[in-house]
Amino acid sequence: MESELYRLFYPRGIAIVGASKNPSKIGHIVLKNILDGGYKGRVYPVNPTAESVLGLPCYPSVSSINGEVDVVIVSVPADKTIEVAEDAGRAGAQFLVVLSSGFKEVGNKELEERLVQVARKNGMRVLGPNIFGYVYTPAKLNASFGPPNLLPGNIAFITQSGALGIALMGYSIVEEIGVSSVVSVGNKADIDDADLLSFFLNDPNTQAVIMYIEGISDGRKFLDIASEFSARKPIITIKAGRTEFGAKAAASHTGSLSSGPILWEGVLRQVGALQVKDVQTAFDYARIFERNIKLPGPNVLVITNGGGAGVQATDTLAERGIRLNEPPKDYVDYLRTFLPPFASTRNPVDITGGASDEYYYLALRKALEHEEIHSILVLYCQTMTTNPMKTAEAIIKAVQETDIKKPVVAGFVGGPESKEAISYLYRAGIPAYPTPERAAEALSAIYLYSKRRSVVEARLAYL
Amino acid sequence: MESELYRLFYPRGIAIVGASKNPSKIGHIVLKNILDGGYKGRVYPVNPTAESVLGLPCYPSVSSINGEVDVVIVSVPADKTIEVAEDAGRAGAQFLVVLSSGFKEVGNKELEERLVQVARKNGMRVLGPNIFGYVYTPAKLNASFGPPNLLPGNIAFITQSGALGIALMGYSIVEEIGVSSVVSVGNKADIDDADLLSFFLNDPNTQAVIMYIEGISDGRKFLDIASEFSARKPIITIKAGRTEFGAKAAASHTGSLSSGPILWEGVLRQVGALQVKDVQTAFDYARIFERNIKLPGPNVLVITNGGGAGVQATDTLAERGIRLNEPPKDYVDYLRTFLPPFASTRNPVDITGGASDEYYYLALRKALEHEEIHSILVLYCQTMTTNPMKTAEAIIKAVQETDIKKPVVAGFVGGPESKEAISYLYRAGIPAYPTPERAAEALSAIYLYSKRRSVVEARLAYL
Amino acid sequence: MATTPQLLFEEARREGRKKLLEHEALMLCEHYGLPVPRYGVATNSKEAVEVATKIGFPVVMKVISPDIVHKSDVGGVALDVKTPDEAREKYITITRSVMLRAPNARVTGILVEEMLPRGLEMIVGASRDPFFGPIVMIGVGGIFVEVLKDVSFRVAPLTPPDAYDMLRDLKGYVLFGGFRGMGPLDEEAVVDVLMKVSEMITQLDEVAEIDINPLLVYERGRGAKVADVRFILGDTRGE
Amino acid sequence: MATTPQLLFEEARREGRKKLLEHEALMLCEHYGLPVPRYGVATNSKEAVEVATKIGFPVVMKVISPDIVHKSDVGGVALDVKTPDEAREKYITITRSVMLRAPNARVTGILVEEMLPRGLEMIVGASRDPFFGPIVMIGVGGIFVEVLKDVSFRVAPLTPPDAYDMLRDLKGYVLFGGFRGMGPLDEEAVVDVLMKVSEMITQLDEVAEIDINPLLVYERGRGAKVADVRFILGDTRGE
Ligand SMILES: CC(C)(COP(=O)(O)OP(=O)(O)OC[C@H]1O[C@@H](n2cnc3c(N)ncnc32)[C@H](O)[C@@H]1OP(=O)(O)O)[C@@H](O)C(=O)NCCC(=O)NCCS
Ligand SMILES: CC(C)(COP(=O)(O)OP(=O)(O)OC[C@H]1O[C@@H](n2cnc3c(N)ncnc32)[C@H](O)[C@@H]1OP(=O)(O)O)[C@@H](O)C(=O)NCCC(=O)NCCS
Ligand SMILES: [Ca+2]
Ligand SMILES: [Ca+2]
Repeated sequence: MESELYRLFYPRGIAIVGASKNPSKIGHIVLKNILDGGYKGRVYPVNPTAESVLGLPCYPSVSSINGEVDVVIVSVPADKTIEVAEDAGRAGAQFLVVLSSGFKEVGNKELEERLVQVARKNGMRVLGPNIFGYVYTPAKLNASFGPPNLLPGNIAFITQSGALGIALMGYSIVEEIGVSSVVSVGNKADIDDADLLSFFLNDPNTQAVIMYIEGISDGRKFLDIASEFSARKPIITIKAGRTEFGAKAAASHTGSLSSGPILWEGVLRQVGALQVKDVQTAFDYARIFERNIKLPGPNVLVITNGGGAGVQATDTLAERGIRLNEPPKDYVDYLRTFLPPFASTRNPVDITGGASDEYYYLALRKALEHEEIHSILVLYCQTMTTNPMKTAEAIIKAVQETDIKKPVVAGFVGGPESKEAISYLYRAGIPAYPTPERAAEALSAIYLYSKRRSVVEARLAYL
Repeated sequence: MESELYRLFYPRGIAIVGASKNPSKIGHIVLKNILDGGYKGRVYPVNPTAESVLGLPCYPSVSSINGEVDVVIVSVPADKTIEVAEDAGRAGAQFLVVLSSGFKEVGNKELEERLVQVARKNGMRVLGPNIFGYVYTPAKLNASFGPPNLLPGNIAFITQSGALGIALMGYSIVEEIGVSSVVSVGNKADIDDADLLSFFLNDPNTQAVIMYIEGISDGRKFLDIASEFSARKPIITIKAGRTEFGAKAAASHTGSLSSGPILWEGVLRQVGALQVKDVQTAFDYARIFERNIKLPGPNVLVITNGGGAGVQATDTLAERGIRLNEPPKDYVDYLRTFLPPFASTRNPVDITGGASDEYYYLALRKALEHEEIHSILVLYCQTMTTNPMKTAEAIIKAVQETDIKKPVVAGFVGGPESKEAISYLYRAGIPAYPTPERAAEALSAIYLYSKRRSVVEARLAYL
Repeated sequence: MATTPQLLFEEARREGRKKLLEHEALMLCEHYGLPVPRYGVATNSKEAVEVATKIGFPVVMKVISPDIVHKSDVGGVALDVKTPDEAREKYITITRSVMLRAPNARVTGILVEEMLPRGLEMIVGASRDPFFGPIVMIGVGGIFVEVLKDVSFRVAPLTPPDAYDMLRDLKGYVLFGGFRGMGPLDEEAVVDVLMKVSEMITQLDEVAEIDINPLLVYERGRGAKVADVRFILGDTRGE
Repeated sequence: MATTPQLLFEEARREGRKKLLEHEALMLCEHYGLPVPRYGVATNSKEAVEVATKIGFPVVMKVISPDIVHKSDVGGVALDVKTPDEAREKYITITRSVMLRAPNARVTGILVEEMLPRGLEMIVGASRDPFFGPIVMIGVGGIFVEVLKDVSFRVAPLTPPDAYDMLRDLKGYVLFGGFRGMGPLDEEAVVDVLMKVSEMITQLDEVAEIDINPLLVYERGRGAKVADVRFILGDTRGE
């Protein structure tokens, strides 16, 4: 069954009201992003004062367009948005994406309510106002004034923060996180987080969602829909204002209150979301869930070529409630057939600093095939006698040959070559990180989600 | 007064015993690093089976060298190191840097004790054994088999872990952390952490030290010397085994026990060191201390162009005991002369997403000049209408023009251009980070060090 | 129970009270199946003896008054009352003390309750959040809540998985494994209380806040007891 | 004091004991200026009355024996002894009970101590680490230490800044601001105890371990008291 928001993400035609020849105006930038992004539907600039913009014929109004217009991007000053809404309604549009500021966030509640009223009366939903737009890579649609060239992938990002949200679009490019969607929700006058979660729940292109939340108005709705979502896919949440002080700052910023930080912690646990404190961790977690992994059994194996990296990972896992058991005896016997005598076959398995890539391949492959080993953390410390790319290849080979869906997470510590190897691993579907602790923490996120999901599943069974 | 280790870091001549024509042998790699690094003293390969190595005439023994040899790098198998030590002693060398493995870490305690005995008898100190060497950039000396091309700077890194330590040399290049020195201490049979801290304490080229410690044998000595050190410069410590589980893994790795994790926490506090849990935080902290900053008064001001980034920083600071006060009234009045009306002049100061670089310059400059503002966190979210490099320039301009030594820390969130701006800021002497939370945490490290230092100073006043 | 919740609320409204009286609070808890101490109300010293005897000694006696917040401050509490004679004496003592130190307080009577054995003290509460509606809270009493702020919330109505989960969130949950001579504690009893508090805050619109402090928790199999409970009323219908 | 620390250790060695007796432990603490309860040793019921009267009621009475680990288990403790008659009775009761339930235990006498008022319970200890030498530990007693593992260490000899600092490390330090009817607590008294324990573990080579549990801490200005203390001996010289 089609989601109510289907045509927002798969519009047949888009109108950009306030599209301007002036390249510094938002209406221009958004139009350019839509065109450069490769969107294949119809695009209609709307600006009574212009004949054409960016090579496309310009219309004086939405209703003067001859063709299906599902989404109307609105980039005119706030006071003009009402008339645009009415016009769009007459044209039969389904969605108003209102970029304009100057509504409830500056105290103008009435204007905002009127906008939604007009939209609803005309059978339209409103995204925003006070947003930077949205992106949906499966439709090659970048209807935002953020950066172009987002990496296509499986992570959706819903953000209540404008400036931070736009900046994180760029951050996702640097971090090579593939996104399915970015949605700026702004004042959430109509379409809210829960509506979007409903869409992404059934979106085969989305594996996980990152949310930056300052507050929500319909708590009940969020509770129900977010619980359903977590029972299938992970929600990674940054709650703005996780301390009383941040909460005050957030209230000051949004102009509205939110429930207290500790209640929010409870709510996020109740819906099975993973609450994180910072953007780096949010993206580190997202990377783990990009592939549709099986939730693993409890036995984690750490393979390292350096004892220090192994200890760091052990500590990080222990702090998150994950204890390493001795590896299975037959696995140890196997390792002894090729590892040097002073290598350690405890857990972490230390294949030693001089280890050839072959050792990584053999140790990892056997671990993947072994029933009692459920997830594997592979750590590599770059030395002068080994080549990170070759080590990465050995790891990829083991994973691809066995074709087993156990989680494998890599930590590659070193110089520019290690950095390259991390990208390489990532593109081959293996989440990789530049420090042993970030790799360990990311792996632990799988177990955290596992736990949260089972509580939520049990919860939903009762309802 | 010259440190006992002076000639280790400023040798007039270095001999490399086991220097080999074979490019995959450690003896060759170390010689090459020494030559490529630009070291200006005399370099003597020692290998009875070779005439010359890497263009230098090769000697059959150290004692056959006609010239001052202060440091002897030893890269021969463990059982041969004793005779090398005796020969080096006859030659009047001061330091043996023994790279070889095969000593106490594999159970061969007697060989290790013998090595130190022979060295001491001949008036030599031993670094190692079982190490990757050491680096001292002010002397352009890279006597290690780690990567070449470390960035020169003010941070010294002492590591008990070999593989992780070598990998972190590469990591420091990627993170653009300038190092004064890297020292691999390995088995610490003779020269230990405290000896090195003594040297770095009085080394004008070193501002802060990062230590990776698994265990130490002379706790008392460490306590005294580390306390003295922290009273002047920060020690950033990663204690391997901060949980019982990691401690067990570390013991297994080093082959020796260490005191329990909670005792170690107490010891590190007692000596005024900053204990961190992971390598990223260690290097983030180091970056903060690279410049000789004045320890600031308590009033932190946050300047941001995005409310969300400000909230994240506020939360992160609050969690570390740092509360943001309202900015001083006259400062607020000043801001109001140029900021748009809907900008926030609370703390964080939100100059808004459309903010021109001029706003950053003016706001920061005034904050630097204001007596009641003691440290500043500047946050920038990359938008399509602003240019991170230009924003960075505005920040640098404010800092350079006022020439005031208050801590200024930047958080630049965004794409590749923001990344570039971070490097640019860093090279201009302003620590900068890719997320608001890392920037906030780094700033908080200054205050943490401040607190620890005053306790240690009070402590030392009693002794 | 003798009266329905509605009647209790109406009476409170008539009398201009924003909270239920102590015995009414216990009645309401009983109505919802919460484990309360055996109790009775005495309006004279003879009744005090009868009620106490019926309950079984030792008992605790507390003055019932909407106007007295801190009963101990006005001598309105007697603990560890061990005999019928003591019960009679204490009735008189309490009544006199309260008359003296809180002369304007309306006194309904004296609540006589069984004196509960020691257990782990927990705090269980409920209130209404403007965004999430009815919410339930739990914390380990005393220092954990007061000083460590160790509390955990969920939105009502709770399911049993929610109730177990919110208990496990607590730092103080480690105590449920046993401590200081007490063996493992009765988690199920606590979960049951949470479920019933959830039911109450969900169904009773007139109630703005529920405050059980303390809930005494005993070893596994020995349940828990609501040692003290308050209901704050507010007109929440239609909000 | 009557005997020097050395004499105490020698006697323990002669008797093959690895720990000081209860009154010896108090003596040693007194010697170092630690705040101990008023105490005395009684070897017959008459003495018990005399000592108790001299100390002032109520008192606590505990059997002194190197062979009894858990005194309560063998009826070797009497709390809240309020009168001379009770003191005489309890002396006899304790002696009999111990003879019955621990017939092979060597009994030196009965320790009579003033019964201390309630305060915040802390644990202060010292031991010897193979790498750092003598170390001092502190924690908030009861649940904080047992369950939350909230302890903090420093290496002896301590300076006063160290002592203050290690106290502030504790999660439980928030309690020093006051809680549950108690106002702000006496930090200085705790720091003083830490300094003296540090002195002891530094100077007394024969002592392997010191264990004060609990140290009772009172409100600011009212000090602290060593309610119970053990000294474990070991031959540490030359290590
Ligand atoms: C929406 C906003 C960008 C408009 O600003 P602007 O582009 O400077 O406004 P203009 O008045 O120039 O209008 C834009 C264009 O629309 C045209 N226009 C005006 N009314 C119009 C209408 N009813 N229909 C179509 N076009 C219209 C204008 O003529 C102009 O085009 P031109 O440049 O060719 O003349 C601005 O009001 C705003 O809200 N900015 C903040 C946006 C923001 O930060 N959002 C939150 C991000 S997280
Ligand atoms: C030290 C170590 C690298 C030596 O290994 P190696 O180089 O394979 O050993 P070799 O026997 O080949 O000796 C090296 C060279 O020294 C020469 N040599 C041997 N004895 C010599 C002596 N007494 N004096 C001078 N040269 C000598 C050898 O002839 C050889 O030179 P060649 O290649 O020209 O023939 C090795 O034993 C070792 O310990 N490796 C681990 C190092 C490590 O990991 N350290 C910790 C890092 S954290
Ligand atoms: Ca190592
Ligand atoms: Ca914002």
